[in-house]
Amino acid sequence: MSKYKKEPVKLVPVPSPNIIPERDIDKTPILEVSHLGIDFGGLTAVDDFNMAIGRTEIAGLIGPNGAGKTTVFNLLTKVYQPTRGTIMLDGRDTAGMNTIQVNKMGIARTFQNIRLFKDLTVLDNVLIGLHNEMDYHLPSAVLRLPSYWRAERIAKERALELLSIFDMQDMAYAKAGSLPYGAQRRLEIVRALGTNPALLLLDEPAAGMNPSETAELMENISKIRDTFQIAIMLIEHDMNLVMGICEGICVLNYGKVIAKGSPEDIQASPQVIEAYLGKKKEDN
Amino acid sequence: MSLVISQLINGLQSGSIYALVALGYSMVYGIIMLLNFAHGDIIMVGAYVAWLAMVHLALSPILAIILAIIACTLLGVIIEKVAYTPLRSSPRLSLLITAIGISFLLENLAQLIFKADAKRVPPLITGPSINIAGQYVDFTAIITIVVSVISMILLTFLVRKTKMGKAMRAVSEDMVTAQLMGINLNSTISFTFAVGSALAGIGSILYCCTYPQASPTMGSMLGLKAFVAAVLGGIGSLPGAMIGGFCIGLAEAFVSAVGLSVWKDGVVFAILIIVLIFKPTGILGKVINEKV
Amino acid sequence: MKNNEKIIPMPLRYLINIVLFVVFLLVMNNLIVSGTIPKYYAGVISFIGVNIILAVSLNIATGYLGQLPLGHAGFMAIGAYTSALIMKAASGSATIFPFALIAGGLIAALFGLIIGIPALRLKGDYLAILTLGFGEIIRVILLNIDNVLGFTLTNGAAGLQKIPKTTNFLITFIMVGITCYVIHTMMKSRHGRAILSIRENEIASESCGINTTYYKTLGFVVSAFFAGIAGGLYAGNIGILSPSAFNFMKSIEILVMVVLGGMGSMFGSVLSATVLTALPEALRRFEDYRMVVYSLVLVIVMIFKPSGLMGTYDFSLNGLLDKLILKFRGNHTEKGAMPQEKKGEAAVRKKEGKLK
Amino acid sequence: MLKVENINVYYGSIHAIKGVSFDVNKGEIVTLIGANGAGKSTILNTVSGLLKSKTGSVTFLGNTISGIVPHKIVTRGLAQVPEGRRVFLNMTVEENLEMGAFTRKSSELRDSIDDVYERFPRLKERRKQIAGTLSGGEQQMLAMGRALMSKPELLMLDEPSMGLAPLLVEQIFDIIKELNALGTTILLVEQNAQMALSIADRGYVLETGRIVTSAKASDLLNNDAVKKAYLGG
Amino acid sequence: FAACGDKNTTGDPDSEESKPPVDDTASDETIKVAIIGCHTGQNAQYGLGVLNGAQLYIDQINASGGINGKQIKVIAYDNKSDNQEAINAFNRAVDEGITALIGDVISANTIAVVGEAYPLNMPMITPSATAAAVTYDDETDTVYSNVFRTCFIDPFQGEKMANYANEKLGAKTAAIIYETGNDYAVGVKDAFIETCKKLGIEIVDEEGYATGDVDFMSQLTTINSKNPDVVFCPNYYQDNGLIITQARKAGIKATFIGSDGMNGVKGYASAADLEGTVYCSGYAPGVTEAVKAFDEAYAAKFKTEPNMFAATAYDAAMVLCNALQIAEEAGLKTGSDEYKQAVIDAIRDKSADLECITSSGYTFDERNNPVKNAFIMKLVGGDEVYVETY
Ligand SMILES: Nc1ncnc2c1ncn2[C@@H]1O[C@H](COP(=O)(O)OP(=O)(O)OP(=O)(O)O)[C@@H](O)[C@H]1O
Ligand SMILES: Nc1ncnc2c1ncn2[C@@H]1O[C@H](COP(=O)(O)OP(=O)(O)OP(=O)(O)O)[C@@H](O)[C@H]1O
Ligand SMILES: [Mg+2]
Ligand SMILES: [Mg+2]
Repeated sequence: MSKYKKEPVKLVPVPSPNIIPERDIDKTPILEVSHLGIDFGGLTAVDDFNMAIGRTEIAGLIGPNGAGKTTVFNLLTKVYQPTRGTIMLDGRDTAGMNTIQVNKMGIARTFQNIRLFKDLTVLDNVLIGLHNEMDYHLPSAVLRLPSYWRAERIAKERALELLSIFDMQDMAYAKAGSLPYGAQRRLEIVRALGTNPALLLLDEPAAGMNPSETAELMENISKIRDTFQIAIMLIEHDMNLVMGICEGICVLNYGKVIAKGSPEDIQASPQVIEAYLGKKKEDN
Repeated sequence: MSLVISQLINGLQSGSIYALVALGYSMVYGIIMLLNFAHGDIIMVGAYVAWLAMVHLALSPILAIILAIIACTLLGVIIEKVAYTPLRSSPRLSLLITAIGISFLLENLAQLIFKADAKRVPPLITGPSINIAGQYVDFTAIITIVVSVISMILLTFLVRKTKMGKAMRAVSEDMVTAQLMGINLNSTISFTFAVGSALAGIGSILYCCTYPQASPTMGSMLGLKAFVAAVLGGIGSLPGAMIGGFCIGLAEAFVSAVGLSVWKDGVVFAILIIVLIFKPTGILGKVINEKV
Repeated sequence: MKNNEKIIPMPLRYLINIVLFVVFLLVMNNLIVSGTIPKYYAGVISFIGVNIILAVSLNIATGYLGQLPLGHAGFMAIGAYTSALIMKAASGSATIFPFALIAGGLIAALFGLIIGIPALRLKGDYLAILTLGFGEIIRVILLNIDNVLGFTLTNGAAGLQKIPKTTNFLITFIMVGITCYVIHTMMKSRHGRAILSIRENEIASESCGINTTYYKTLGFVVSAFFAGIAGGLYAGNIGILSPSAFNFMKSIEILVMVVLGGMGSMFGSVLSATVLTALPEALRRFEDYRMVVYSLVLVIVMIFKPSGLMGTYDFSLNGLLDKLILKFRGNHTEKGAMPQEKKGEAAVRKKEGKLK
Repeated sequence: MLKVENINVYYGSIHAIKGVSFDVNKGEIVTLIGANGAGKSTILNTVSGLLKSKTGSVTFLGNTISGIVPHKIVTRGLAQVPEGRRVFLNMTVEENLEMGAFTRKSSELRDSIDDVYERFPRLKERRKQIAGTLSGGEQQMLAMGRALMSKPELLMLDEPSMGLAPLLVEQIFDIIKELNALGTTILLVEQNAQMALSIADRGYVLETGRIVTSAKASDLLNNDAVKKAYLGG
Repeated sequence: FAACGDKNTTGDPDSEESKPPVDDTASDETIKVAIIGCHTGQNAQYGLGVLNGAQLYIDQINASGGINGKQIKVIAYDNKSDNQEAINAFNRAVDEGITALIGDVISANTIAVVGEAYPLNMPMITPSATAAAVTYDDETDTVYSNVFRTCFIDPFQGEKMANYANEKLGAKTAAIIYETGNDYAVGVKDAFIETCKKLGIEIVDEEGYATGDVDFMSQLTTINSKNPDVVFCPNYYQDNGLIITQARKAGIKATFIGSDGMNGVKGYASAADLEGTVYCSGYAPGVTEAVKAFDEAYAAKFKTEPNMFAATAYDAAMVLCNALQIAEEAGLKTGSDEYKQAVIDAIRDKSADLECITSSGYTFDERNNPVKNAFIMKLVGGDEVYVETY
């Protein structure tokens, strides 16, 4: 399975990101979803959802509350098994897989309602994200063989490095649950990055952050994309963020896609304005 | 055939006691998610109170019954106030260990005070046997079954329809938010314990009618079985507790009836395990899917 | 936040612990063999050792995995009967004993696997009752299996008698050492963290690519394995096994040790296994009241220290040494990283500390 | 109406609120703004009695309410929409709303529920759904609706717009204004400081447990420091 | 390192924690005897019976001037019916310098203690442990020469009652209900079945129940359907009380027979239900003057009637004190190896002439089991009445 994974990328400071939206065009998309749908009892939460994401694209998923955005994430990560439709990751069908397998193939995510390992330290949280990056077996751990020491050392360095994206190295030994809300959200992102994903799903990463914190987050999201060269898909209600960094946006309403396109297209779409943005946004 | 019917009645009778005790478990579990290990021991105290009242105070059975129920109710509330209230925001297991501690304490105190010998409780409720389908059924059996069914119905009504019931449900879900709704946390929890313990009181009376002995350790086995019944039925669910109690009672009866009495406990637990494997939240337990 | 600084380098830390532990073993063993420590105390210390293994092993499932198993005595029983039968067959040969212990552990682990798999579908109290039921079934089987087999294996209610008494202080505490070491090293590895992550949040754990089913089973199996070992030691210590010794109350007793010590703290388990084994002995002269006192202690500790004696704090001898070295260098770190030392618990701390 | 004087709140050894005083007058909308972890939620929880202050006092409608249990404070007309929604996850939408009116007579229930449904048609669609399976935004609507059920004198809102779609955010703020116009006093905590200040009469700026600035909302909107720190400008 | 030096240098802080104040008054002036048993928990009524019965005799001896002028000091320890505790208690008593042990109570505990006591050659008399394995290891064919008992062994009672049922009750069919987790009940039951086979009594049904059960209706309903002549209940009396009460409800008219565990059943079922029940006992209240005196003294001291274990414990104390007296008179050093051997020899050989409560003197067979008759007791009008010695 790991052959579908990208090699870990060393973090090197990248000079100012010059986004080329077309850069992915000649490559196969990392994610191709077609006719995806799920029903909960009588309720069709997502229906006929189609989408493709480029290998280094930042994509946005927006829509009114209850439109089915989180559900899409849950389907992609197999928290729910789709009722219909296919999900192709890197050209491979994920049908019948579970959360763990999908993660190993390269999808990582954060959660709308934060799910950290609250009683563990920040560092441990990230190390758990790095679980599959380490390869020693239980006996080597118990006997403390060199393979254990080496893997642990590398993992710890890597974890601190990842934390440094958000300047969180200093908090490495704090309990995750004691962090302020915003820091917890950032930690979730770091943990997800630890699994070395090809596609990162962020569910409302800016919720509970004030505008200046949000602006900082935006920068970091772009930075992550640029350094790791991965695709990012995010759900967000903060239009400044979405319009600011997403190259492609998909709008959901009542489980159905009502619009797709560039930020400009979306902002101009009357359907989207009516269902989601409201008129006021126009003068923004 | 008549053998089957009498075994059925045997199972229903012992099952109804389990059910009554399981109802108390479920009540308390429902509100603070605590497996109240002391519940069985409250029954033990009730039995001793009934015995004291009848034998030493020479009271009439009716007075003894009332006294036992009051004593259990008070004891339950006191235990809640003294031992469980300080632990409300603590890990659940700590609460569980406290409950176990209280259970040990009651058992050992009873032993200290009443000595190890079982006490014979004089008949509390007497009446004529009743002929059902050609089979004479003991009066106490009928009473036990009827009382537990009525208790279940009343309790279900209490929880579903009354304001107190609403408060109980809210508290069981989220104590902090419940307070913000204007619900009196302490009185709601105390009330629940009072009801649960009153049930234990009733349970102790019915127990003594059928098995007229009071001993310090009588509560632990009964409590354990009732706890199993509550889980089998889906813990927190009142009709579930009822069904679980009857299931255990009937299972025990029929396991013995087919000549496997030696294996009785093993078979009962095996049934429980099999049920749980296929229905992981018990017979009537709700499957709560966490929204991600 | 600075308490992560480690002054003594890693492999050396293990060496220091191992050396000190060996010294401790030899000194204590000498004291016991020479009779400086009377037989009664030696006996109690051995039982403390068995209970430490039980508590520490249950702590994997309870403290680390976050489950509530109520059938630990069942695994202990399996280990005890297995190694007792082997020892009886080998008529007490001391060289066989380690193998008998391991065999007991393995069979118990096998049962851990069998129970673990259905148990994984269940949550919280449903799991508790399942393990309880399982423990009781084991007991009933031990009680009645001879009737089915047609020959004497477990000897029913009377139990296995005249089991060679091969256990002594040294073997018991070597096993204590190994158990604590293995569990400690397992927990301080990616595997251990995976187990912890399940306790914390299973869904998030899966989203990190952790095979939760595997790790839950692993937790159960390791827990059962060491319970089996403890059972074997118990059998060799006591010489007689009857099914009633492994009833539900025994499981509860072990659970109490874990929670009282502080869930997730190995040191806590060690400490409370020691205290709770010694307490009824210390209270012997109060005959009538001792069980009342014992239960009162339980309730009071829980009320005033709900997270257990130690919370999740784990003692580390090297951590202590680190601090001292820092102090020597006049390099005062912030206070409060380490809870204050208390007298009287020194012995336990020593045993445990050496494993860190 | 509400007067908070010199409160100090601790989480164990963490000194979260350091001598905060403020007041809310009848009919006002007052907002508390501040960064993550500044202590906004802590203040609201102290006012509603969930947390205890070491010093100082809280007076509501002329009576001291510090030290009183939360449910009694609610009965006096002070409602709180807690942070993070905290709806009753295993109850249906409608049962949640009923809980909101716990202190009121059941005869008035129906009208209020219909009123909430009118404001949030989504909730009506989902009235029999278990709240735990609602989407994040739907839960937020429910939490708001539930608070409306109690018809309080003073309503404290902790980040009511979190996780809501832009349209709904506006709607929520409209509702707040409307409630205020109908006589409910509002104490509002928001990350969306821009919006909060635009509807508020006065605002307090909180930094690490201390109030650093207090002024008319319109002044704060134009305050450069505030702009830079909280308005993303 | 000063701060932690004290912790690292001490060799054995462990035992400091639990070490009791050492009793330095140990001298030649007292003879220490341990009484160990389950004084709390499920089986406490037996343990307490033993404790009280033995204490009663020792108090009497002490009051009359002790043994050779030396007072006997009782060290009483509880074991909660737990093997581990039993061993701890015994070892502790040994460390405190006992010269002999009365106990343990439950067979399993006793076997555990024998494992410790046999290597020490500690004289030991159990008034209540009935398992054959207490004094004899059949695997190695070893008799534990230091261990004696004043009660019956399990097989003896099973055989007795089968014979009695056959001979005196004319039983052709029998049913059994027994506690599966109780080795005593199982032991007696097995012997009963074996003897029944020899005698041609058909066992029509064999039902088990678990420790702590109170509902036996299902088993009894099955038994009733087989219509046996006698129902054998080799259980403890409280359970038997419930069983007999429920059996009558289930319609069983047969005679109930039991072993010595039935002793005391009279308080636990109605006279009508119990009527005719017979059991064998090691003790029959009031059969002789000595027994009457014992009954009265016991009742006066402990405010309850003695049970059988109190009686056998009284005997055990008497046998032991007699042996101690002999060892003392031989001038041996209290507690020395020779002393212990002398006590053991005296118990074995010099107990025949004692005037005991449950037997006129004790002689022991080659496996150290007492050679004594069983009293057949019958429930008549709600009382346990002595019928005959069988
Ligand atoms: N497990 C479930 N059972 C029943 N209904 C569900 C379940 N999960 C989601 N739903 C429903 O599906 C719809 C979509 O929910 P989802 O969480 O995907 O919304 P969303 O777009 O993420 O909204 P928000 O922006 O408010 O978070 C909602 O109406 C929700 O009530
Ligand atoms: N239960 C708790 N235990 C310990 N510290 C806490 C707890 N709750 C909050 N804190 C700390 O108290 C401080 C104030 O927290 P509070 O939740 O009141 O901030 P806030 O302003 O509401 O932040 P946010 O915008 O994230 O909601 C923070 O530093 C936080 O870390
Ligand atoms: Mg969502
Ligand atoms: Mg807040």
